[in-house]
Amino acid sequence: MPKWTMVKAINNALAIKLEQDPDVLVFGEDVGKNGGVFRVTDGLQAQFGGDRVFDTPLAESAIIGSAVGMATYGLRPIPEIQFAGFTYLAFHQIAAQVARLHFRSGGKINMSMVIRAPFGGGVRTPELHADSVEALYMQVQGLKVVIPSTPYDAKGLLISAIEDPDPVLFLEHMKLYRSFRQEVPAEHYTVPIGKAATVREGSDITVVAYGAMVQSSLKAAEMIEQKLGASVEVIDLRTIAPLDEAAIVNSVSKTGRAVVVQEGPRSGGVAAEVIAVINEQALYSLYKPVLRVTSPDGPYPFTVMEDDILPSPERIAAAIETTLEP
Amino acid sequence: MPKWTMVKAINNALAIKLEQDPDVLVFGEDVGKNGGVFRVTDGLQAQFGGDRVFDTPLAESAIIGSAVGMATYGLRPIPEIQFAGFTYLAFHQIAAQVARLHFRSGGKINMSMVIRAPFGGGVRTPELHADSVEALYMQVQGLKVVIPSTPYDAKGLLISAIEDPDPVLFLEHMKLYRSFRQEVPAEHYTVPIGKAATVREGSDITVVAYGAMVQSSLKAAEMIEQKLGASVEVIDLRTIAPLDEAAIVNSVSKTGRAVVVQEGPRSGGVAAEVIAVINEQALYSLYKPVLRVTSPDGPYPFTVMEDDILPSPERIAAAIETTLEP
Amino acid sequence: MTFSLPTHVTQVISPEGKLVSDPPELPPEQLVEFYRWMVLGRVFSNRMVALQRQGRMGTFAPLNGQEAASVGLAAPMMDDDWLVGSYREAISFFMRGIPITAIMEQWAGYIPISYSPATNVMPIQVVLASQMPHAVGMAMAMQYKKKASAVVAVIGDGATSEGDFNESLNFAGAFKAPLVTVVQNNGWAISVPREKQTAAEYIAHRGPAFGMPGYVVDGNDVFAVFKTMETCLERARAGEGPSLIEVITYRMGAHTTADDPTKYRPPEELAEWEKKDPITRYRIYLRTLGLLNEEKEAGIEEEVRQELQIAVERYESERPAQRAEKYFDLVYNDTPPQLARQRDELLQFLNRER
Amino acid sequence: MTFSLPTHVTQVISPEGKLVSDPPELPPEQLVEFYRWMVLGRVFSNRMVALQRQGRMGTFAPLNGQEAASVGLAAPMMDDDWLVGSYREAISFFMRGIPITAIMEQWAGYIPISYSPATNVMPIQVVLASQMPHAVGMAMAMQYKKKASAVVAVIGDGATSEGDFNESLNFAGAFKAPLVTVVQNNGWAISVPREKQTAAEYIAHRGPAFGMPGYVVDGNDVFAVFKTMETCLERARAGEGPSLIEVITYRMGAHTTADDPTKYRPPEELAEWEKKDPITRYRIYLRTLGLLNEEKEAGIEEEVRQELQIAVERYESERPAQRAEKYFDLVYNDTPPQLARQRDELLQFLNRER
Ligand SMILES: Cc1ncc(C[n+]2csc(CCOP(=O)(O)OP(=O)(O)O)c2C)c(N)n1
Ligand SMILES: Cc1ncc(C[n+]2csc(CCOP(=O)(O)OP(=O)(O)O)c2C)c(N)n1
Ligand SMILES: [Mg+2]
Ligand SMILES: [Mg+2]
Repeated sequence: MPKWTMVKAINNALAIKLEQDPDVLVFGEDVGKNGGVFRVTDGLQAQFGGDRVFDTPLAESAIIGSAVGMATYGLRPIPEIQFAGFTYLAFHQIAAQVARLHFRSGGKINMSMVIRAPFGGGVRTPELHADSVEALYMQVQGLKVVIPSTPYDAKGLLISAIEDPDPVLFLEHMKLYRSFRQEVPAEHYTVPIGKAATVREGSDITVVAYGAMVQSSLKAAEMIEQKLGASVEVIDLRTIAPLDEAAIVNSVSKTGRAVVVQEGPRSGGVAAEVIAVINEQALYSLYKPVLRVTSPDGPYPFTVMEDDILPSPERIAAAIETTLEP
Repeated sequence: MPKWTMVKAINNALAIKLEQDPDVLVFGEDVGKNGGVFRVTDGLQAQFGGDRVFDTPLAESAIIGSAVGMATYGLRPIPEIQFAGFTYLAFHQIAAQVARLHFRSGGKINMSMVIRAPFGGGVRTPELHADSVEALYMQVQGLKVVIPSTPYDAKGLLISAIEDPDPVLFLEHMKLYRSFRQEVPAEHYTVPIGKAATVREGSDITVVAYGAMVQSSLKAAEMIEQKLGASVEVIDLRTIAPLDEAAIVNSVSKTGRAVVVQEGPRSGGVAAEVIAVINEQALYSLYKPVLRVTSPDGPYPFTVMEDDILPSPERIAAAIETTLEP
Repeated sequence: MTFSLPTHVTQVISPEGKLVSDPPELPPEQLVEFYRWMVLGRVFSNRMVALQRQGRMGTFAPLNGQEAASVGLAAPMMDDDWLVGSYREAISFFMRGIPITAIMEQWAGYIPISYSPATNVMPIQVVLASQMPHAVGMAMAMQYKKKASAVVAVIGDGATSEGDFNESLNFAGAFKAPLVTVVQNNGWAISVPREKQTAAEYIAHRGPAFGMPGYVVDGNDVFAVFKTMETCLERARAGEGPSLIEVITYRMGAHTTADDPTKYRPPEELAEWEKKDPITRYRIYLRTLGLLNEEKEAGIEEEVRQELQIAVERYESERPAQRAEKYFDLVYNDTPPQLARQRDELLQFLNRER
Repeated sequence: MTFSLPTHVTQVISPEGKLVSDPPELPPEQLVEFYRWMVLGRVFSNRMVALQRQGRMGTFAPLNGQEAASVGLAAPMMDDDWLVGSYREAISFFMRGIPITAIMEQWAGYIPISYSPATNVMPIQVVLASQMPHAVGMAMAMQYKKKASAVVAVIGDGATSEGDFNESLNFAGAFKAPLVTVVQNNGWAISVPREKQTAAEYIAHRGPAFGMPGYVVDGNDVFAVFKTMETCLERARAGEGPSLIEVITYRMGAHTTADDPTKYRPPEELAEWEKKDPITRYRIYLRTLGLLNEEKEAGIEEEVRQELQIAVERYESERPAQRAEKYFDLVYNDTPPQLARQRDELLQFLNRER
């Protein structure tokens, strides 16, 4: 099986769907000839033509809004927003139009589309390019939010997203684009939306993470096992909305301890929702408070202090250690 | 002392600051001659002139963005967005520009401004007008989010907000605009931002609420006292960001039980953050899981089903009753 | 290619009901049909305001004064075309096949059970200019599917100040999308008059700025609107690109039932525009042609009132049935487990309470 | 009032360095000073690219080719004016008094310790068109404060497709704000050529559409830019309202250090524009006047290199000091208790680890 980066896996998922379904269109800023600023759409215009894969003027709201019209007409648009932070310029179209047209039309119009956007920190992007946006969109009801953490998942989840009748925001962590390769089948396959993955089995404590924090959590788990001999379970949420509550609750009910890791700032984030779910459905299993490992409550940091501010494997390990104390 | 509605109290706070500070400007859609669609700015243009209180073209992003320029120049703009749901069209300017310029400039530019907007449900507004937006903006670091629940607080908090060197999103629940009157001093006074209020003392359970849900929670507390003789404490958060964690933790540490009420959908809301705070700082005091009373995880409902979908005093009372069970 | 700035207002029928340029070539029945739609629009609007006053309807935006524009823009559309509008073009929606009850449902805050996308009409859009990128995207989809059809987008004068309007015109120009955008310039955006909305003399000047022709048309003149629409629709269907039409009309009523225009608008202005009433003008013209007389007019009005009465009855008879049960199925195509749990809990609670 | 669509490109110095219309009246030292700024810009840009290659700098957007435009737009500004730009106008920023280190700090992702708002310059804006409403608001503030000053806003051609650009021009027109907007049309928006960005022949056509004059200027001609800016600044300061200037120039380098233009851009195009290089052209002209010769030019280049060397040293010596400690004070004016607690916990952890 070929070993692919996440960039290649996503490119391949797009190619498969462009091939299979003439209603699929890929568009956005620089996705055509340039193949995207991260080369995610590299070669797709050459292969499928400029009417399937094309550049747009620079206007995020119109990019998303035009996808609404296309989806209403029956196409399956896959608009790209060059960096997820720039979805803020299309926030209204995403939150009030894309996510609600199915509802507002009494269920008569489907917004089958995938909004793709790179996000996340740790790669020294210019200012305002690295925001973690998933917790905002978790609040946007009617939208699904998916964040893959491996090349294999990225391809399978993206294909599921494109085939989903509901709109999906597909967030690709920039740090994962090329950080490692994985065996990825060349053919069509899906990974289900709404299902978390247990990426490391363990019995003493549960670490809930997603995106680039999954790798950091796995490292932390390793450290803790080495240091304390404790058995750490790591859950990769994969879908942020709707959350796989059962996976979280089952694991915490088993381990009785949990740490939730999120790259973005603390207040009102995904970790808070995970804790609320644990509180509601597994409180009596808890031996200790669930700790959050997050960035502090401030804007995305100046990049020179990125490494200090973003959660590191060490910080996750420290939180695990604290939570393991009797 | 005069008895005022919240509309009048806010109007008076604006008038006091327009009078005291020549750098204060009030602007937005229909705030001038028309006095705002809810009459909140009624008479202000006549009193202070068209260069202090004025209408703008219909462009939410430019309304907020122009306030950034004004604040940088040293003014204290008070832009109004006609309905809080329409802040989505200015989301980028609020989240990435207003909230971050102080940070990005190395602390050298202050974004002293108050963005006022009516929000909230239960008053049969047209589609897309009633969104609860506070949980989104709670995630916007650098911004303060204030929601008054009484005329007295509205005036004092708004004056604090205008005098604050940092930007404040001031959300006014439409249902509270005229639902009751309260004695409000005619002169200048402030209510501190970042401090919750204990609006009802009690010892058996804590109800955390804000906005229109404070009134509903007080009704529920009354019902429970009548029915079960239990003593219910009700906390009005007043500021959503930064949250008054101490007030929440102190109360829950005392009562050992809590219900958190929020008008908007459940996932990723303010209630989740409150529960995360309780989990982190008062877990060992808890006898029971903290329950959330919220709208379900869907878009704002069709208004004909508003009363079913939004939390009612009865639903809050039911959650209190469940939580009080031994 | 550079288009020049429009300099005059196209008119076919003067306010006095006289022809000032060539009328479109249309069969007499269709001319009367136009009149019927205009009357239906006005009666509908007045009835909606009355229902709202009686607490039987939500907030409503009256359309009085804009009947000719709504008829003129919808009439030359073909079946495969799509209409993407805002909230004051009920007549255009009706002409496309949207039932009256569907519009009532939407203003009442009710699931639009009688709405159907098979009419090629998107639901009413209440967020200013948000429909514009939808319209462009749909036009791009038609282009991609190689259809010789077009999208008609409708928007108010005030909403043209929104970013979405301008981004969309620019998209349409850049992609040469088959889009005809109609700005219903009714002089006001709630309390903000047109002069304060933009410094340009005509909103239609935006056309050339985004690489498409711009037209200014007397919006109270159904023929002028119809003819300009025909030109632009042909252009769009022929793959020659988008156009922008500004129709100059007047909002004779309040902005919505929640608005009080006496706060901001001089009564003389309304009086002035009453002289230019689109229905009166067209009625005089049709009488000159012998197509209308008092009796025929009364017949049309009666017919229209009955149609409305049936719609009101249908709307009201179906309304009480909608409660929380219906809510949960509309969020996603497949209800996720937590939403299903929330549904069960809520319904259990409500059933206990009821 | 209706402004007409601009139809020609204003030029004063031809690509061959010859005068084709009247030059601005400026003292010789200032003419040489312009040259010095252009050279500083190019040397700065090349140095930044080199630093980035060496891992000593973040992603950087080279400005090569746009030197004349940047000098010409900043030169006629007065002390009380404000400059609100995007990210490719470092020279304009320098001319307003922003230290070189401040720009380095911003591209390096570093607290802008040497930035000062007292220069009347806002920080670099990397989110397209977001600076535009800021510029309008500032111009409105000047108007409110009855200052006879103006705001200069700078934006790229691609960014003019964003809603914020258009909302802002409309605001500026509607409020008659003292704003001069300069579109640095360098032919490309990353890989998207100007022709695909908008169907209009000139972006400056947007001026009349929003009720203000629009100009098209040869952006590689410092005099043409300077003279048009003077006209527009005077207009603004005199309370006559905003203007829009499109300067036609070329991005000779990559979009940023992260970009590879060979993926999308034909090499012939660059070769064509090299013949129109703004520095060469101006150098020839100044030589004709006897204001420059090889020796003087070498002197200027040496001076500029030294200035840059000092800036690099200052930037690098201060850089290592910035760690998480500095972060927390910048979020709010008063740090709320939870943030203080987060700070204490994080610093304790980091101190343990270090
Ligand atoms: C984005 C947005 N901002 C504000 C509003 C509130 N609002 C509703 S209608 C209206 C005026 C619109 O005027 P215009 O576009 O001229 O249309 P008209 O109502 O005159 O038909 C305003 C400000 C809204 N619905 N959406
Ligand atoms: C809102 C937004 N969308 C996308 C980007 C990514 N981006 C950065 S520069 C650029 C191209 C800008 O082109 P132009 O405005 O012509 O300026 P130039 O870089 O040519 O000077 C893009 C798409 C961004 N920074 N902001
Ligand atoms: Mg209008
Ligand atoms: Mg460019």
